[in-house]
Amino acid sequence: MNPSSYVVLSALLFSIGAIGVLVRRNAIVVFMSVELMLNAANLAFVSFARMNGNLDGQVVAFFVMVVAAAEVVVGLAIIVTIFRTRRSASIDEPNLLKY
Amino acid sequence: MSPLLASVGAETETAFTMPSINYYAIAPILILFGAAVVSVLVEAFVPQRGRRPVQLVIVVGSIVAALAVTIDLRGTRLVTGEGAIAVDGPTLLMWGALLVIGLLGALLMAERSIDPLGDAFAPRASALPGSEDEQEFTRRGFLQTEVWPFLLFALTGMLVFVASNDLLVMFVALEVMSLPLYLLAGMARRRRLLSQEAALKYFLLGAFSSAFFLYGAAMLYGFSGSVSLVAISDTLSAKTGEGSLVAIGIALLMVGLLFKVAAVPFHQWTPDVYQGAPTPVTGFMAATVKIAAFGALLRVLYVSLGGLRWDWEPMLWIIAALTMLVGSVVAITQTDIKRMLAYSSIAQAGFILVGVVAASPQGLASALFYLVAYAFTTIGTFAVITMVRDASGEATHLSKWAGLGKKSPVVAAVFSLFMLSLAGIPLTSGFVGKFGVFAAAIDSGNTWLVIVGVVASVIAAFFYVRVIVLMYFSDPTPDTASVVIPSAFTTIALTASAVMTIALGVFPQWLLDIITQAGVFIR
Amino acid sequence: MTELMPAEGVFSLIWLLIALPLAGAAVLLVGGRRTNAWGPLLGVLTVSASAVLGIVMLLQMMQNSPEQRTFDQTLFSWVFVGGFQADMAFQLDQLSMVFVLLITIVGALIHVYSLGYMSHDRDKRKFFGYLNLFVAAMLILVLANNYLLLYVGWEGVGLASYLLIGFWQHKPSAAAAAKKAFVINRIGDVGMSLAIMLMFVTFGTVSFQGVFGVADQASEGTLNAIGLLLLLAACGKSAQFPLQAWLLDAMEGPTPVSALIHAATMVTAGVYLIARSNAIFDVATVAATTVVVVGVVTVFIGAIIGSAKDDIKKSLAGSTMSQIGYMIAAAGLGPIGYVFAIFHLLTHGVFKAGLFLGAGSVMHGMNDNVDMRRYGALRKVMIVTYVTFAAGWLSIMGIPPFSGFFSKDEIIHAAFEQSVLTGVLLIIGAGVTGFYMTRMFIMTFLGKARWEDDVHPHESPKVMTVPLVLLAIGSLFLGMALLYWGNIETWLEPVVGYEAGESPISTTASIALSLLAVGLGVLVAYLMYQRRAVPIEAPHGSWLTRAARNELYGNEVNDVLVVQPTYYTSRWLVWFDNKGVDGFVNGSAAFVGGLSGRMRRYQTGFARSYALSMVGGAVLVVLALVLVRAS
Amino acid sequence: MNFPWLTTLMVVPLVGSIVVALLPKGRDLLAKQVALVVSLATLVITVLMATQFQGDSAEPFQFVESHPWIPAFGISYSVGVDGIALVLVALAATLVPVVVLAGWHDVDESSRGSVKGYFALILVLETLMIGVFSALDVFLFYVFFEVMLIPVYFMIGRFGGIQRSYAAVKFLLYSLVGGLFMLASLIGLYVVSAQMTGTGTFDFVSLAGLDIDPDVQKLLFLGFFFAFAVKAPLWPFHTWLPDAAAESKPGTSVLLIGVLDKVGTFGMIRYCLPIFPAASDFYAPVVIGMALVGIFYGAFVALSQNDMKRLFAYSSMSHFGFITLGIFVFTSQGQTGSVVYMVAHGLSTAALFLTAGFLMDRYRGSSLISDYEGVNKAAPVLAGFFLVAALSSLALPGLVSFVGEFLVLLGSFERYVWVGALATVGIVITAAYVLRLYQRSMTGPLKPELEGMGDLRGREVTALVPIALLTIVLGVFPAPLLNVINPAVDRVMTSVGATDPAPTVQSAGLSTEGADQ
Repeated sequence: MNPSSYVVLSALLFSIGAIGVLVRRNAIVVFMSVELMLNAANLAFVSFARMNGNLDGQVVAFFVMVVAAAEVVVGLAIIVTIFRTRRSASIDEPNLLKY
Repeated sequence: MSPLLASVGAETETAFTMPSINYYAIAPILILFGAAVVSVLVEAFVPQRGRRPVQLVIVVGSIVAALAVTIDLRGTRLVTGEGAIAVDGPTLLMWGALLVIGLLGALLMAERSIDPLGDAFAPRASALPGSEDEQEFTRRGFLQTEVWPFLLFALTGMLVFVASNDLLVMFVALEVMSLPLYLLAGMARRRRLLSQEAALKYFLLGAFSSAFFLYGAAMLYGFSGSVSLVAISDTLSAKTGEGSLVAIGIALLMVGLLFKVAAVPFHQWTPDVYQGAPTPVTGFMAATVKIAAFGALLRVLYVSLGGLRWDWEPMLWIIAALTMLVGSVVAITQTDIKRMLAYSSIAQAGFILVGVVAASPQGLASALFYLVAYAFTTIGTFAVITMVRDASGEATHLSKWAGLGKKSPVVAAVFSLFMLSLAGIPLTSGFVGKFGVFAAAIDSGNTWLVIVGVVASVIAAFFYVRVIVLMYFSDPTPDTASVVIPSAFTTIALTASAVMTIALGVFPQWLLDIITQAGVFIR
Repeated sequence: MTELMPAEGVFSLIWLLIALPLAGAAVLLVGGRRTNAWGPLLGVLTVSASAVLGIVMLLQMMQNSPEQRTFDQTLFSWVFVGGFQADMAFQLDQLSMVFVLLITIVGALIHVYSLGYMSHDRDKRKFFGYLNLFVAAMLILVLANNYLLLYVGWEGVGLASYLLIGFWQHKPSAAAAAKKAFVINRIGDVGMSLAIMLMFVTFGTVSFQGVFGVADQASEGTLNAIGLLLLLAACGKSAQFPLQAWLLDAMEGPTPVSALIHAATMVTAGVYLIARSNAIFDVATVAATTVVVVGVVTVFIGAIIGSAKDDIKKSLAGSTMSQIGYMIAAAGLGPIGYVFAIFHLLTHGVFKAGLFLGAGSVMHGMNDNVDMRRYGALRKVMIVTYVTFAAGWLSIMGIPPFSGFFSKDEIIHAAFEQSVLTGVLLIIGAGVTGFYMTRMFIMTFLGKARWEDDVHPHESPKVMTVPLVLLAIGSLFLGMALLYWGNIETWLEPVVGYEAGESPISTTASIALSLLAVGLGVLVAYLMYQRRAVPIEAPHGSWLTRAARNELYGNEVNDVLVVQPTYYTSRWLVWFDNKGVDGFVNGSAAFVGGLSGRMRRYQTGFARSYALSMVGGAVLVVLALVLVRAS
Repeated sequence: MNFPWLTTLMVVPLVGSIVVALLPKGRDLLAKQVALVVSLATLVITVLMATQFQGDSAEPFQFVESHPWIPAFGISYSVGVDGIALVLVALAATLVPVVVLAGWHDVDESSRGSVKGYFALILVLETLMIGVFSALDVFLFYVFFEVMLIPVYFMIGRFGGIQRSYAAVKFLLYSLVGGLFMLASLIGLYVVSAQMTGTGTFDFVSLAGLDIDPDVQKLLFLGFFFAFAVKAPLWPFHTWLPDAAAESKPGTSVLLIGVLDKVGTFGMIRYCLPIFPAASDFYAPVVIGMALVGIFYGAFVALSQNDMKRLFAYSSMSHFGFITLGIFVFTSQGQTGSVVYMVAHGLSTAALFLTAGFLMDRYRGSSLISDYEGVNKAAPVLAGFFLVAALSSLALPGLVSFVGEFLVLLGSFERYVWVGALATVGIVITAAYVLRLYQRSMTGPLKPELEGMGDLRGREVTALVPIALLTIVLGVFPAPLLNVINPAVDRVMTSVGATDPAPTVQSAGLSTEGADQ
């Protein structure tokens, strides 16, 4: 089928991810939404690679996966520390810094 | 035809051909990267007591070595790694700046005689704030040495970021630069909650923004079939149509970069992170990330999107104006000095953007000068903040600065110097920077932007001046903070930045010459 | 006509005329208390020296032919910019000569008199310093060869008068009077400045020679403008209507000051100015007519005020005003009048000085009480003062053969030559003069003693009476001397010009008429104040009397028309400056502050709201780009 | 003229200030003495330089030095003076020692800021003042123009009265607003010069040489003029002045109003007119209007002030109206008058503020007129100097201020009769408020509280005498001023292409030859 629809799908995923970041409180879920956005980008890359008939997109996708993995490590570290101090993973709890 | 495709595509028929890489040209990156890896190993194998000195040697040594190579590379102008890395004048200039500032930042982080408990970092970032095992660590005088590999990785990332000549490398560099910073932000020894909150916000929003960046990159790839900046610009000039694709691509790419430079409306992380992060880290990243992010932004705009300047200029005009105004206005009513400086850094980003939108060689040059000048002043400013303390640690509330000029005139004088420089008073580096960007803007016809800039500078002047008023014109109160005499580390950093602030203000010609020789980005 | 003579021989010392008193002033004012002992004498000496020098110059000048009596001495060029050039240069001619003599000789006499009058004052050296300063400034005024330098003297005498009126500064009334005098004179100065500017714009020069040489070439409108502006200046200095209000308050100053400055010399500067500018007024008919009107009006204002005041000095001040009115009117008559204006100025200078000094002598004996209703019957106790005052009295009324007779009647006669109305009015004025002077004379010297209990009137010391005597002799003979022996017309003619017109009535007739009027005045006064006893409390009096006592409400008018509006504007502007202008400045600052306070609220501290604004921004950026590309 | 006069003039006070600043704490007396000696030395050098100055030289500027500074922007360190700058430099050099001497004890008991700091700041300020007047590079001028704010800001803020920090910040920000707009036009000017000549420059002479498109001129002029109007200050940009004057020490006020504010009017005649002739001509009516309003506004407001310092501030505003008026009527009389007036006003302001300061030292530092009465009785010498100052500020003929004021009025009258006439009326109100001040404070019966207040002492008299002497001597013999100012003004006139209107009646050739041709 037409690869451009995959691009549309990726756009949808990206938007879902973005909305997820906006609406969800749990840090883990928010973080997952970000990952979703990254993977949406991956999907876009891959399908564009297909459309453009070169492999760059696919190569990029691999790199992104690695980066995302690294991000997970850092992210979880931070979230866990917060969770241990505050006994909650809500990202609205830490609200000392404002104005 | 993209180099990556060349390598990958080649696999199908003939033997794997190594991409040609000029290793010496990217030696600074390699040195830092190697050093980073080594320092990780040090963390793993060197006993707790011995780590700090070893790490310091590694950090300082590697940075100095990288700096030496960078200086040796001056005049180089080439693209290597099959077009992935561009080592040209601006790159080298920014490398130099990044390395020097990084060195000063390292010195600030190494300071341990200011805080009676040790350095600025929590002995174990993972430990619960206030828990007995944390106190245990403190008592046993543990020191956080993981900051050093983080520092090196971050610097490596920045070096690559400003040199990256295609979007993929740029993205990877962005992450390599950011991830350590997220962690560093969370490692303050005191006010742990604020620090962790800063880290969380920085991380989430940072990741969010890099997702935007990546998706934008995807769109541009989809449009041009390549992630190489040059290729993209070629396609942009060659083929028309699919306008929305390009538009979205550019826009999302911008979001990612503008987030890093803290431009309105992508700026809101800045105050929280600057305030929460350990002050040495704040100083380090306020100075370096600005350089790196603007470096990448400039490269993308000038190399890849130069042909489309008519499309993105209006957008950047508005963003620049907003950034200057919002930053300056909001800073007026701040009561925490770190937070105030965060807003000031937003305003400053706006001024630099004025130079960026000029989209001319002068614009590039002026922005580069401004970046260097700003970086030195900023790191100096935060160096002073680390020294102004009371019982509970750093006294960042402005009310505690009242009458500081009477208690310790020298430090107050130096800080006033930095404030005046940020306010753009002549004979300080800040003025020459402002002059440059305004000149470039008027030259390319953005006079109204300069008018906005002027108004913003007036507003900004108010809060810079207010600090001076506090320090000099009001008498010390009982809870006026006192200035701790630091060790050589901070002293060196402070002196260096003060000297540069004046030097670049009174005799800016040498740096201007260097920038002129640096010329424009290679394509 | 007249040619400029280089200032050689004795005339090379013209500058010294001024330098002597100036130096005296400098020494006395800078020297401070050290000079207390010998200061006053020095003051007398410098002026006397100038007087001697002046007399020598007069004799020298008489040697030359009338056309060669104008001497010009240029010291250095003073203000020079582009086409504008005003030198520090002096011009001594017949006109300034007579003034030099009047100023220095009368000045010297009054200095001497002051030795006695001020003997008890602890600041008397300062007093003599100021007097010297005045003489110097007055000499600059009459010796300047251009209007700008004249202006310096003009303002200099104003300053001296300011300082001397306010000499007893501890009296608030004195200080106020001094300020009033200066400010009102300042209004006249506006006229002076503008006149000078207009001259420069018209003629490209402000020197007498330059202006008069080409005066007739300018348009009559311009000349009228210049003339009126000069008149405004003259009104200020000479206390003419409508700027007359300051002179009566000026009597706050010590009496010698009133005699020298506010009777003999300074207040006549206006007359000098007009006579000096004859070349302009000859052509500027409108201005000249206005001058006459102002003069006549002031004759009556002064006379009426003089008739009602019980304060002897204020009454004399009123009379001064009125007499100067005669001079101004005469000067307005043009070539037929200038000479007699100056003539009357000289005689008046002498006899009015005598009168004032006499009044001073009386006050000296009466513990400085000025209320004539507490005088009376002083002829027995202060005989010299009585006699000399009588001389002045007869002279000012114009009784032959006293000086005033000749000068005043020449004026009245000249007035008839111009218009009958003027002449008649002036004659009536003479009548009123007769009334108020007789009133003053009777109330002071004749009748019964109405002294306060603790006063013991006595004759003043020699140092005061001798000048009185000399001035009395002057008031007796000066008129004849100048007219028959000095024949003043021919003396002044080369400078101010003179032509006798034909009069509708004969000289004898006009003399008879004026004598008749004076006689009437005297009679009325005799009936009112000699036959009836003078009440110690001033009677309520008619509306006219009351108005006159209040100086015809001149101050009230000024107050309503000028002073109050000024202060109202001032206060309103202060309010406007704080609330309006500065309010805007501070307001804009406050606005930015408030804006900041509101904007920082958007920094909620919730990561998700930050993310939201990022998304919003991203959307906007996308839209912006799409739109731009679409367009 | 190989000797670097002007640089020397700038370096000497700078070095002096460093020395003063480095003196050990507690050596206050020494600090004062050093400051006095240095400032006197500067004065001597200035006098020497002035003797070298040729009034009738063909060179527009003398003692010129030029070294490249920031070639990248065509900026050079080039200094030199014409007659106008020379007299203002001389004014600055004269007033500084006077202020040092007069302010000997002003800051002795200041809670903040050290005594030596005050005098160090004064010396720095002197360097900057001399620099700003002698700069021949517009950028250099701007640098001095802006940096000058800092020392004054500290002088007000650290050593001022109750409201000092409000006044200081208001002063600084207000000036910065002006300065930054000037910066914008400055850069614009640079860009324009780059477009016209290929290489951008800030060199004044070459900038004045360009003939810029009138419409561009009109834009750039605004930036410069606004800065100068704030500095001068012109109505309605004046409200910072009363606060600054009221809160600062007399010495500070003298330097601020007496010299610094002259930079505004100096800038108009030195930069606005020659560089933007068309624009100056175009805006002249507006400026003249502002000047007229200022003359009366300032005078009227001064009329009902009860605070001496504020009164002086408003009177200065009125005087600045006269000065500006003289500059923008484009007649040699008007412009020469303005420059003379600048000097005169510097002197009279100094006399007024210093005398008032001495008066305040004697009664709880109160500057309220209502707190004083009959001072003349207790302190005649003080009252005498006060009177001289007052008279010179109401421009009594025979004093230097009269020469200035009359020439300004004459120049205006020549060009616009009614403007001149109207402005002349201002002298009445001036007299009114000046004499009102003198009457209220000096005359009348002595206030009981003031019993036994001492008269001026030697130091104070020594500080005032030179000013009084200059006021009188230059009034009687202004040739030294006019000889150097006239040629400079003629150059300005030619650069604007204006000529004096000719007299309607050609006079007998007497006195038409000016000494300056």
